Amino acid sequence: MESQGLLIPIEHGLLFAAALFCIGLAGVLTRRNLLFMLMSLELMLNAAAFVFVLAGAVHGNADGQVMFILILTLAAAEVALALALVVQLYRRRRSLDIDSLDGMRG
Amino acid sequence: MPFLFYLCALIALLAAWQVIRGVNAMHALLYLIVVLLAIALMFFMLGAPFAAALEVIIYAGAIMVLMVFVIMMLNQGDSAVGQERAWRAGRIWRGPALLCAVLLAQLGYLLLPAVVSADAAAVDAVAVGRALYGPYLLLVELASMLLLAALVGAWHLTRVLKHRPGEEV
Amino acid sequence: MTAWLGWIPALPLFSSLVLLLVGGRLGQRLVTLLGVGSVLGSALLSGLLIADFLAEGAAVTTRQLPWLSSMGLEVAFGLYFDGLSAVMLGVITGVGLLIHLYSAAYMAGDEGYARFFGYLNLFVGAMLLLVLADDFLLLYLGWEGVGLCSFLLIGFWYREPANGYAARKAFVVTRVGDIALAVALLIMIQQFGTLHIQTVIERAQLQWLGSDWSFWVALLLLGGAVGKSAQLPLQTWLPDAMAGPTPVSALIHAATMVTAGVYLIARTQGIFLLAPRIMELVALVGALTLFLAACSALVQHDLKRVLAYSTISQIGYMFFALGAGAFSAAIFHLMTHAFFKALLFLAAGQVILSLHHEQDLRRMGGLLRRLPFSALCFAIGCAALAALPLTSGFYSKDAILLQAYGLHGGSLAWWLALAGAAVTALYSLRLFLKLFFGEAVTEPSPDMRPTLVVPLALLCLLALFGALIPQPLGAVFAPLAATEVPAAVHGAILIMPWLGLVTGVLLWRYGRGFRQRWSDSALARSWRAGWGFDALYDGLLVQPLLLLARLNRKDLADRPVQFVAWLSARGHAWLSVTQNGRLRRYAAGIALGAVLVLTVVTL
Amino acid sequence: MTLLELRALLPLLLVALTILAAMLLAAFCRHRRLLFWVYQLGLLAALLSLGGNLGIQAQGLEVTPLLRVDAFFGFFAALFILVAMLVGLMAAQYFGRREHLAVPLEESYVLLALCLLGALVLAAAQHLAALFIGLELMSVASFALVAYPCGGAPASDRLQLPSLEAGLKYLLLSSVASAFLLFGMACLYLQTGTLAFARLSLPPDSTASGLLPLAGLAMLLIGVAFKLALAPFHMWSPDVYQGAPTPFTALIATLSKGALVVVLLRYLLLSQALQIEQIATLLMALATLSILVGNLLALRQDDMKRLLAYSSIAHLGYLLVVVLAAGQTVSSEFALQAGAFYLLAYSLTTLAAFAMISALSGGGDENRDYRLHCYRGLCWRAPCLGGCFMLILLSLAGIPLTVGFIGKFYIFAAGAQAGLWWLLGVVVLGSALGLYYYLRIILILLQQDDEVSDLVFHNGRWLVYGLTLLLLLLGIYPLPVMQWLPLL
Repeated sequence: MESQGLLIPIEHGLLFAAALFCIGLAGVLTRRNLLFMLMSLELMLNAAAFVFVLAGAVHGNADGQVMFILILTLAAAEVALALALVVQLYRRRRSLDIDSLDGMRG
Repeated sequence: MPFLFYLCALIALLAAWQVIRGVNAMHALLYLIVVLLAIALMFFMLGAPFAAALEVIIYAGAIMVLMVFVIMMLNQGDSAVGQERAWRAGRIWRGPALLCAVLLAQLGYLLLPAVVSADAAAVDAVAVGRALYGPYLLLVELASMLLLAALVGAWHLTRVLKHRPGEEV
Repeated sequence: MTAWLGWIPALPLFSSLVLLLVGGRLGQRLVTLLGVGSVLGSALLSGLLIADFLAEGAAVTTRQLPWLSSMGLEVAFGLYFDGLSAVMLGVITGVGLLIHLYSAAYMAGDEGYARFFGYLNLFVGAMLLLVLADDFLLLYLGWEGVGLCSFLLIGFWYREPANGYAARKAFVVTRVGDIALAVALLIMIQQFGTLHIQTVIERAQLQWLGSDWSFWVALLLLGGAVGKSAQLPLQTWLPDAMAGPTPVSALIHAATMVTAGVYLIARTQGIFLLAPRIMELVALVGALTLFLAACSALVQHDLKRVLAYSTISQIGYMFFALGAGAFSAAIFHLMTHAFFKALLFLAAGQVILSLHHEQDLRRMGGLLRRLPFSALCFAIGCAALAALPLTSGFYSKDAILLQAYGLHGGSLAWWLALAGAAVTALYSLRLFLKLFFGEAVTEPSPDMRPTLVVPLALLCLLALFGALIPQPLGAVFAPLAATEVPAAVHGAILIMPWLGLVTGVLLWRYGRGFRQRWSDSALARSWRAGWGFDALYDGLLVQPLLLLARLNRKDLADRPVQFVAWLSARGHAWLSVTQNGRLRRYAAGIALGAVLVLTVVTL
Repeated sequence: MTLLELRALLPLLLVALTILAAMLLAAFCRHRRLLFWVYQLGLLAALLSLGGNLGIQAQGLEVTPLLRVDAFFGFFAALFILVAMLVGLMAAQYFGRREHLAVPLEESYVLLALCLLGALVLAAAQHLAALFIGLELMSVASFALVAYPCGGAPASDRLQLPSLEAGLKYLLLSSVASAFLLFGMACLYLQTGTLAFARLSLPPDSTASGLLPLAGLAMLLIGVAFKLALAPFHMWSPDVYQGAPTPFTALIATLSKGALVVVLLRYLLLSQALQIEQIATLLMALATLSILVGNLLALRQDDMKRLLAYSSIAHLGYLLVVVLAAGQTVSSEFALQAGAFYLLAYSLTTLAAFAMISALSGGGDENRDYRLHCYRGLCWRAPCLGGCFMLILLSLAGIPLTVGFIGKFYIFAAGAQAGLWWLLGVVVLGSALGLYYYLRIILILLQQDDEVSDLVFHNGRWLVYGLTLLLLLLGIYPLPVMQWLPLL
């Protein structure tokens, strides 16, 4: 691997990741539909993954991509479990409204 | 090349915006896939072809298909779209948006003057493979355990037993 | 043999655990077997150990069990067995066994039978722990343990409010002394970083020579001893403690627990000897107590209160001896007193039982023919109490007065002690005459179960010949230098009890009118009320406190506290609103938290 | 990987083997009791192998860049395995008397073992990747456990909805926190180019390298604080505690929090992050908030499980005192020992508390079983259980003669040594507030009650007795454990 300059300034990559992260967070905060929440979560995870890959490229080592693969694994695991719960919820409530789940409070 | 990178970033952000503002779950999911593809392209341009491939194959390919499958299965229909529109509107939106904007501003302030000694280099699939099956061997094993946990959990949670109380399971 | 040392306190403690946990489900027979059997086991073991000790004669320490080791303080628990422990062990297990036997009959049929034996065994275990401990912390554990048992047993018949009050009084008053003791222990920790008794005393003798520490520590230890042993000025609880069952009075409030203070001072004599002024104070406290309490005993109407005051007075003798430096005489008297006072109490229990729980001396009399065995017991007990020749009490009191004279000459304390001997004989005689002579008022029901008779008979023998039991104290206390005591002094000591007796007989025969007038006089009334100490404390401490409490019912000091309570309640209400069960609200909480965290970091 | 390294990893391997064995058994031969014994024996074997590895642990061995097997790992691994065994026992008893839910219990053993594996990885982690994978392994397994009653036969909505709600809330919020954690890790990695704890150390004067590492650390701590339920990231915990099946609530309260504290200690010490003033300030603020918020929220709580959730928020706040003290060289050693003992005391007491309320529940409606008024007069109806309950509460409150007191004493000593007077003041205030609500429960236990509530006493009581005895024993004679406390 010959050393080469990074394509763009690191700051720009970071800024993109931060924006993606915040958009994802905004989605989690505002959407009542569970599926949309899950998608927003994927956005947040992707933002983190992007920083890892970016950093890996900056330092030229493989750790960043290894972490990316781990994030991929996590995303798969979480989505699988979350969808299982979504199906269960829908089976009982015929709705995906997360705000209807406030049986416990105080 | 830098121009392509910025274009991808712009597409990703816009598509992400559509994901969180959309009303139809299926459309939103397609936008999410656009985000993932754009990010994959950016990975490629950052010199991480392996990550780019995985992003397309596994993320956009496998995980998203799972979501498509569930959305289709639940089949919420047009009434759901109307409901989404109603939920999306109004005051609900402002507070969280403000919060996220503040967070973004803070992150921008914190991250922007990044002082990093960069010796950028492309990291290809061989290097990643070496790392994975060299020092991080245990990590691969543990990742399999993580998937196993999700598998067992999801299997258990979606299993429907027809037994009624009193019968031996 | 030392391997068995640990079992001596463990047996009664274990049995008390069983009795208190599941005693209610066991039958009375099984409870008796456990309760008395465990003490019998301890007594047999103690007997073997003491025999062994008399043959070998060396103090032994068991293996130390480390308990705590933190920041310069090392605490390890072990047991220590020397001559002093041996005497105490013999008294506790021996007298304790007899009283347990007696209780089995005395308490038979009481609904709290198992509870009673549970407490009693717990007491014996704690007392044994107290005298065997080689560490002040373990000693303190036993010290508080016996205090707790005393509280529980005074209030044993808790349905009677007066009993509960007496129990509380005993607990609170002795607590004053306990705090002094605790402070003494804290000073030792601060000074030496250990609480091992032998080590502390050794180091004290090296480090505290000529410093003020020994004065303060000895004073605080004396405070603890005074509380537990009901000496001036903390003596007021003991007469009220007679509310408990009579065997309890015999065991705890006469023979063993109240002598724990004497034991404590004897055990820590090394520290007291460093503070001669405190030694004088001990002697003075003892002498004053013995005289005042003897005067009070002279005028009581309640049978058990006479005995209670007499106990205070006799322990006063022991303190006097300790203060004078006659340690072995004090321990000697401790032992003989345990014998004859236990005898008196048990015999009194006998009388009370056969008179259908009548305790007032004015409604007794003429029992000589109807309760001959009790009369015999009382005769022996009173003779020993009055220190008539050929009884055990004679030898021990003689030893105290003689040795004290040799050490201290004719100080005020000594003269008080001498005069006290006459008063003692006088009230002993009064008690005996009131009970068994005069005209009969109440008809007794003779009740002579063998379980009641056997312990009494054995105690009679001990009260008569107990002075012959050898006391292996030579290694514990430095031997006294032999001093010449003038024959006149010797004579005075011998004459004193007789003086009291003769006075008593004369008053009984010829002074009926005088007795009547005397009994109603102001002085007698004040003596009867324990020299007015109760009234004094009531006026000095209790009433002002109540007054303050009344004045302070809506005070200012409460306001900040109420404000804190109000603030907490508001905080709770306010925070509870945030837990509204909505997931998105929680996510917003995380986002808000993130903003705050980043702000903190940026600042 | 050498033989020695494999031997050092034997406890983890045995747990993994248990997972596989349990899974295969669950697939082919569903037999409740058999799986229970496979689980318990597998964990016992892991515990024993831990004992056999004492020599390796004493020396400390680096197994790949990810894990480090040392005495610190040994102590906590033993604790975690023990906790997992007890939770397995509790689960068997809990579901054994809830036949009406018709939940198959077999998979729970697989998930419990997976959770334990994650905790063991965390206890040994010396690398951010290991931290991440251990944390997620534990989380993903516990999501499924929290929602566990939803699998199997569809019982009535009323019975299963709480756990479904709890599971969803836990999963979604935890994923948000994971995203924060990952973003933070990525920032740190970007700064230093490595993921190993020891080489992540940042210069105390952070201005030289910009604010990036600080932001990374802060976001990492956000993720960790969420999992530890520290205020203001605590809001999920009461709902999840309440909705999850009681044994699995115990698991979340003890195992996952404990493992996180362990890895946090190792990370902060190895990377010397505590030397950075802002991070210390941040932790202090989190501790203060947690102690106050946790105790205030518990003040008038009516549901026992929620109350325990709030009180555990406060307890984790107390633990942060130790973490802060560990950052200072004067008190580092002692603080580590204090933290280890407190974690032990906290785990034992919390387990005992959950075992207690689990043993008392199951009479009727699942959600009403944990209302405080159900316990009214317990001391008179079942004196032994009532006495145990009181002891457990006293231990939670840190009253002498219980293990909780010694733990709190350690906290004070460590804090005093480090000179954290202000924080100790908060701890005192929090303890006073805590005393109020623990005593309130004791009063409820002692109230005379004419109407008989439908509380029934179940077969879990021996577990309660055993744990209570342990609390008392360690409270009176803690020396044996004190000698085992590890240093990093």
